[in-house]
Amino acid sequence: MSSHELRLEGLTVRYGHASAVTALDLTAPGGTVTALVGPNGAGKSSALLAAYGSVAATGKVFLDGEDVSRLRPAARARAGIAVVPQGRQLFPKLNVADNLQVMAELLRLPRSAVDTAIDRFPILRTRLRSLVGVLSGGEQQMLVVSRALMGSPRVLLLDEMMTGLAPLIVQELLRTVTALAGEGVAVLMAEPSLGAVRGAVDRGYVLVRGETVAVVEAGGKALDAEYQQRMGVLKSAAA
Amino acid sequence: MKRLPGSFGLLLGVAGAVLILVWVGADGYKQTLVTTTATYALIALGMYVPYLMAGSLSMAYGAYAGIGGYAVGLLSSRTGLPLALAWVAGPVVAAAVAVLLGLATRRLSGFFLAAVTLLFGMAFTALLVDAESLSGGSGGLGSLRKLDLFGWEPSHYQVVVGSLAVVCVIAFLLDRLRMSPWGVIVRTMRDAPRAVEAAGVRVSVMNLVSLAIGAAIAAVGGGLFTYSAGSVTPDTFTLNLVFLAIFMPLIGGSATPWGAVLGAVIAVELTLNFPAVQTSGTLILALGVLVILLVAPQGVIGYATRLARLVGGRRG
Amino acid sequence: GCGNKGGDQKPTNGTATGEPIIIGMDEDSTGSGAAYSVIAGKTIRLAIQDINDKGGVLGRPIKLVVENDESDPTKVPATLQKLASQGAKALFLQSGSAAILQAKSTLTQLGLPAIAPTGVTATLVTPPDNELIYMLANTTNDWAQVYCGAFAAAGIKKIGVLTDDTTTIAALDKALFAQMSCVQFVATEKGAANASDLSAQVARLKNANPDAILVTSVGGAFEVLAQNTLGSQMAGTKRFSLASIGNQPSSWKLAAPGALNGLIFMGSINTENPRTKDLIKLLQDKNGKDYDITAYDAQAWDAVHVLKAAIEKAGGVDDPKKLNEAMQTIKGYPATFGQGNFTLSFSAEKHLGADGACGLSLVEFGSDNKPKGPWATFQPPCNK
Amino acid sequence: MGQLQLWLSALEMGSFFGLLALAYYLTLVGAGFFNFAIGPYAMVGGLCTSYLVLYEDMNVWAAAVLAVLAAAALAVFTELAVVRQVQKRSGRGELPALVAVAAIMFAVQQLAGYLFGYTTLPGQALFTFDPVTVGDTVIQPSTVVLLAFTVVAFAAAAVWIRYTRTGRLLRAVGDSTHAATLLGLPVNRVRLIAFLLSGLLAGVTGLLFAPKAGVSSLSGLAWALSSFLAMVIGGTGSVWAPLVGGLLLGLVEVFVPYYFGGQSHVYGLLLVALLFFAFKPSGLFVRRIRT
Amino acid sequence: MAETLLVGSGLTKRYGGVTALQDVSFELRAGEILGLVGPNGAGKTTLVDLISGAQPATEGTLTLRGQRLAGPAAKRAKAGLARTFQYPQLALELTVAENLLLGRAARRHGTVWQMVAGSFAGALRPQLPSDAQAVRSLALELGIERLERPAGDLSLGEQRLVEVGRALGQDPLVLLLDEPFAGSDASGVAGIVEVVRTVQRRGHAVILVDHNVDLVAGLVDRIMLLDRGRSVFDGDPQQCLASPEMQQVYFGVAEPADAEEDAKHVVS
Ligand SMILES: Nc1ncnc2c1ncn2[C@@H]1O[C@H](COP(=O)(O)OP(=O)(O)OP(=O)(O)O)[C@@H](O)[C@H]1O
Ligand SMILES: Nc1ncnc2c1ncn2[C@@H]1O[C@H](COP(=O)(O)OP(=O)(O)OP(=O)(O)O)[C@@H](O)[C@H]1O
Ligand SMILES: [Mg+2]
Ligand SMILES: [Mg+2]
Repeated sequence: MSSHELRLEGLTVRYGHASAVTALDLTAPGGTVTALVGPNGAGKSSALLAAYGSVAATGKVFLDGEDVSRLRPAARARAGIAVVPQGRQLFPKLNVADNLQVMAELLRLPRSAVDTAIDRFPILRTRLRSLVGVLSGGEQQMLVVSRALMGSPRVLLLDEMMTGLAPLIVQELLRTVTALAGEGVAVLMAEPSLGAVRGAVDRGYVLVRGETVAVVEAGGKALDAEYQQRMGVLKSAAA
Repeated sequence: MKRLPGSFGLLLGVAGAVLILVWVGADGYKQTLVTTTATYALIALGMYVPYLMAGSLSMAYGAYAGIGGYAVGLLSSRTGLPLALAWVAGPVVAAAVAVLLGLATRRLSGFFLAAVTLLFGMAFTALLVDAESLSGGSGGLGSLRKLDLFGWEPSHYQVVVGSLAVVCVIAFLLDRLRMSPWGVIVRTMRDAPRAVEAAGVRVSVMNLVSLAIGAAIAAVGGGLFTYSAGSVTPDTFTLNLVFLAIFMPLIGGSATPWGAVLGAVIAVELTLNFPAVQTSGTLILALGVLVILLVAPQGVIGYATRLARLVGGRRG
Repeated sequence: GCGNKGGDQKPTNGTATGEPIIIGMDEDSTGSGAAYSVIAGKTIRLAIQDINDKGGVLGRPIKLVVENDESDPTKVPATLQKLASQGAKALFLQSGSAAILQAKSTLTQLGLPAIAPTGVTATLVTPPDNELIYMLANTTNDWAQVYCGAFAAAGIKKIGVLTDDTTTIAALDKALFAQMSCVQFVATEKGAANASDLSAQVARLKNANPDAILVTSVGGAFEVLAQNTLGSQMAGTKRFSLASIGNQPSSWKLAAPGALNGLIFMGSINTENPRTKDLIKLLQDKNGKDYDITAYDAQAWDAVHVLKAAIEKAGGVDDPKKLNEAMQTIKGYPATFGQGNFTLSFSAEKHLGADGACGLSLVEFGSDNKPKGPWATFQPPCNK
Repeated sequence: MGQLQLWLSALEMGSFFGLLALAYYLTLVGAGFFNFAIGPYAMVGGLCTSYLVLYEDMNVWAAAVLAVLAAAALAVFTELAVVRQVQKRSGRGELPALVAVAAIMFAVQQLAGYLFGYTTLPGQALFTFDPVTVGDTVIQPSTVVLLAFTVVAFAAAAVWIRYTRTGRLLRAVGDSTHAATLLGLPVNRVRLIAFLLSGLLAGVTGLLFAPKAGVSSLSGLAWALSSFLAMVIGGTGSVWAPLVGGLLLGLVEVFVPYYFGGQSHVYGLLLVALLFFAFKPSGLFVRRIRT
Repeated sequence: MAETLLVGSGLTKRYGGVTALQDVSFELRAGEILGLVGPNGAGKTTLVDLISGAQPATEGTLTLRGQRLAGPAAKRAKAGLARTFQYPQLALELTVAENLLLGRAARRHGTVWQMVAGSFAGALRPQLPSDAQAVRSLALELGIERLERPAGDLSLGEQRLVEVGRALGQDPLVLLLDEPFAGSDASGVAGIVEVVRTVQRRGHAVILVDHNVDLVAGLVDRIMLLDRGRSVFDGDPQQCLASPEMQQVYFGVAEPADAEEDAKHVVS
């Protein structure tokens, strides 16, 4: 069993003049679930997308020690970085099967990969030929997740993966993610509040205004405590 | 400038108008250039609310301008009423026609609307030709009376001054309208119609209102052209003009109605006053549009604002 | 060759000296009227060059200034004003007829006389605002007379009309048909000027069972499409047309093989006319040996010479009013088109030059899709 | 004349509108974009062929290949040098790119007039055989060729879009360019393919249709508008939508003047359009999703 | 007992073969907060759509204060409904302030004559100090900053807050919130909770859809549980949490123990 690793070095993302992420150093070791927490607008999504390559950024991204900063998103995906982007990044006028097929082809996976992905959520199988645009919010989120889990990713970038999913599904997904981490996959989860996923998190970073303010190695509870304390401090400073 | 919204644009607009008037002087050709520009500007301003703010593209502007033109023509040749009334009647009729057409097409949006209104524009021209007893048929209406405002007969130069004033006033008012709560609703309709509907405004009704406003403004332009050219025919306001009106705000900058005005100035300059004798004005304009869109995708005004901000930013 | 290549050179001063007389031309060289405007525009330049080479007008060369309105009526006022601002003392209007109609009131504002060399729309020279504008060719009145004679001679009683939807033709149809009580109109069908298919219109015409078909259009693709469709669907029925098909040789190539065979059009070129012969020779010298002369060429040529005569009568161009009055005193100018004794005259009431119907002749197409010669059955009498 | 002739005309016009509408459809599906320059591409395909044959004495086939390549090159130019650049610079709005394409439409029209002349040129037939006569119905060779091409083009497009990898990518990219870019799909390449194919298709269509009524530099605008109407009638829900829209428009254009008289053809078209869109405001084929 | 505000009875929605909602009835009183929970695809958004008029109901009726509630969404909004969308529907090119203003502006432009008059009024007097004040207080209540930026520049979580603010700006009788807490940080959650309380204080009502059940249960007066389009439980929140239906269709086996304190933490 090999253990993978994602490392970001000096990652900076700018939109025009404003910078969303400033010189972020982060490591997501294989075998653990790393969380990136921070308030809305802290730059979590920007950081994750920069790691995947679909947002322009400076700095370096290492996958298993190898510099992938120059690779395009498609190449990074094939190298083993999978992403659950925030929001409904789907093709609403394509049906469920085609949405998965497009990704399978991007990753050069065989047709059977679509079937395997579908099996993760039985409800999707019943809607295989429905246009994705008519699915409920949660059903769409399931599709985004199963698309990301296609193939065998080495790194999972999960941006608010649990949004809109019912507790039953959340629990199931957390088990899946923990199991994948157990197999050596590096998991990086971005969340604005730890809530339901707290139990699954091993370590994490607190991101505020694009900068890391704390690194916590002692598990989800400790991370949450640190995060809430930081936010409390911030709020009282603002008041 | 904070206290009076839109006053900065007005200031620049009036300054531009004064410069133009100084440049024009007594030259008949330049005066005609200005009235043509004002006509184009008004038609483009007519498109501003429904097209650039609300996002519904109507191609019937030739008809709306035509209604304004025929209002002047008919009032002048068929009645003894004061000619100034035409600028009330034309816009009102044009707005009414726009509402009727809008009602018939109220379930249409975007390019579907464009397709039907395009056909309407063509049918309107045919109607003007056929309804000979009313419209004078294909020869149109000519030999129009001079304006008489309570005994004052404006000279051609005064008409030029007046048309610039009308353009400035309308652009200024539209600019303020854009910023107003009403403008917020209309601009939201373009990207988030569901949100507008959920907030309590019927998008289709609001569209009708904005189409009516646009038609009325275009009719003012048609009336102005007909008055200064002295005649109007079914073919006066062609489809080409509609395309031109679609170009103009983008040339000038679609963020404010003044962009449409500036776009009209540039369009007339490129098609009529460009020194390359004999070449097709349309070609020069089309190439000009491409260059502007590539260099300054937010239009000339957008570009200038960016430059100004850059310079200001360095200083401050 | 094609299009506008070659004809654009500005006329030079030739052998004439002295202060140039500036004449303006509003020529649609790139818009919807370009297909026919440039034919006449080219010959206007030729005629001016010829005059300058022969010593000019009153010893002065003519200088031509040209602007392009692209047949867009909203551009017309500015275009004419621009020509005037360049010093033009008289104008040629060589553009789409909607544009020229729009020009009338601007001419009145400018006070400049103008000739529309190839205009055929009667409304151009009827009030209002007609004091300064002139045309050369026969009007629809004369055409009606000629057609009626032709129909009587061929025993045609019922005709069907196929017409395009331009405003020019709408005006022309109205004027023409009002004078043609000699026949019964059993069907009048209209198609879009840029139509690609006229089979429905032709089917209706066929159902109406006319003795003959009259096609009225501004020419070009519509005319040929009409003739192609009629040729294949109503091959046995006699076909008549206006002048435009004869004036646009480039469109003959559009016709299907033999589709124009037997078509009779209202021609104005008569090779018996010695002046026409001279013009043909000149044109073939300048434009190549197989140049097909058209009425557009002849009318353009005459327009320049009529204006020349007017300038000479007025003794110059400084007073546009005087020039306009001089224009109205031209009488019996022998035309380069029509029959040998056909003349043009103008007066305050007569802004249409043609004297009588013998500026016209009915010409028949042959099986090679080219005009074969005068129609044997009927020719307009020269009732001067 | 038999009714058959009219049906044939409707079919021919419908196929023509349908093919150009398919060209629209390709860029609409692949780039989410109404490319109004489709009409001028078709015009170039027809006019350039005729010009080369008539004035440069070129072989028809060689001329046709050159002309179609020219149309395709124009389409590629539109995407690479104009649409892509303008979209890159103008951020969220799609308006600037649309206006840029309208500018291209006029520029191509004017340049074609300058290069090939302003007169209408006769279309050149690729295959010459005698007209087929069935009863009193005459079928021109150009009609046969156009109809055959329609069948082939639509069948190919349907298979390609539905079942191939690139076809699926095409739909995905046009559906949500944002999601496609985010995932790393080859957005630029797919869009280029869409433009290229639509240029090729338009070029061939223009060339095959030109024999019917000739082609001039101004034909492009008229064709763009008619086929736009066909596209809008069909809707965007299926590859066959453009064909159905085109055929419907063809039927209207032939049978409305036939039954109601040619005098009223503009009013008739407007009336039919108003009625149609009152019942089908988004065309015949729609993919309805909740937004 | 408080006045009955909104009553739905027999609401059913079918899409072709799919039945998204089946014979759902409910009652909402003034000052009441109703939680709407259920597994994914249960029909919660569909119910919100039917109430707000975004979709016509296949069957069933609605009344608001005894008046029949029907017709297009705008008409119902005028009658006092406001909603948010599960996926934010903002005008991305407009500023945050303008997006927040929409709800308030729409209240004054409901009828045709108001629209016509509004256009003249807007041109003559584009900015009202009261509007600016209202937008500022909305932003303050929700903790929204940087009002002059285009909404498209916001992160998704920030956009959701703006969406809630816009709906509140309508000052509705019944506020329908579709998963407002999804993706919100602690201060966003607090802001939204504050919004819900505000509406309640005004004697108006809220329907709250969210998967953060513990948060919902701590906030609402009643919970309705939907499953496959049917209402399977309607009653007290704590009873609901403990009910077998809830265990079965929503939580599965294990209940997340520590999520509960989390919710209490925020609500209190
Ligand atoms: N237009 C439509 N066509 C077909 N099925 C639809 C349509 N709209 C909704 N559905 C289906 O109806 C069901 C209910 O959807 P709804 O959005 O109401 O669920 P929900 O309870 O809001 O779920 P979630 O918690 O995931 O948001 C879903 O299975 C959905 O796929
Ligand atoms: N396209 C964009 N243009 C300009 N600014 C942007 C853009 N996208 C994001 N931003 C800004 O960058 C910052 C970080 O955004 P990001 O989406 O990364 O935040 P986040 O931490 O993921 O927030 P959330 O929890 O709400 O998802 C925010 O201030 C946001 O306003
Ligand atoms: Mg985010
Ligand atoms: Mg939902």
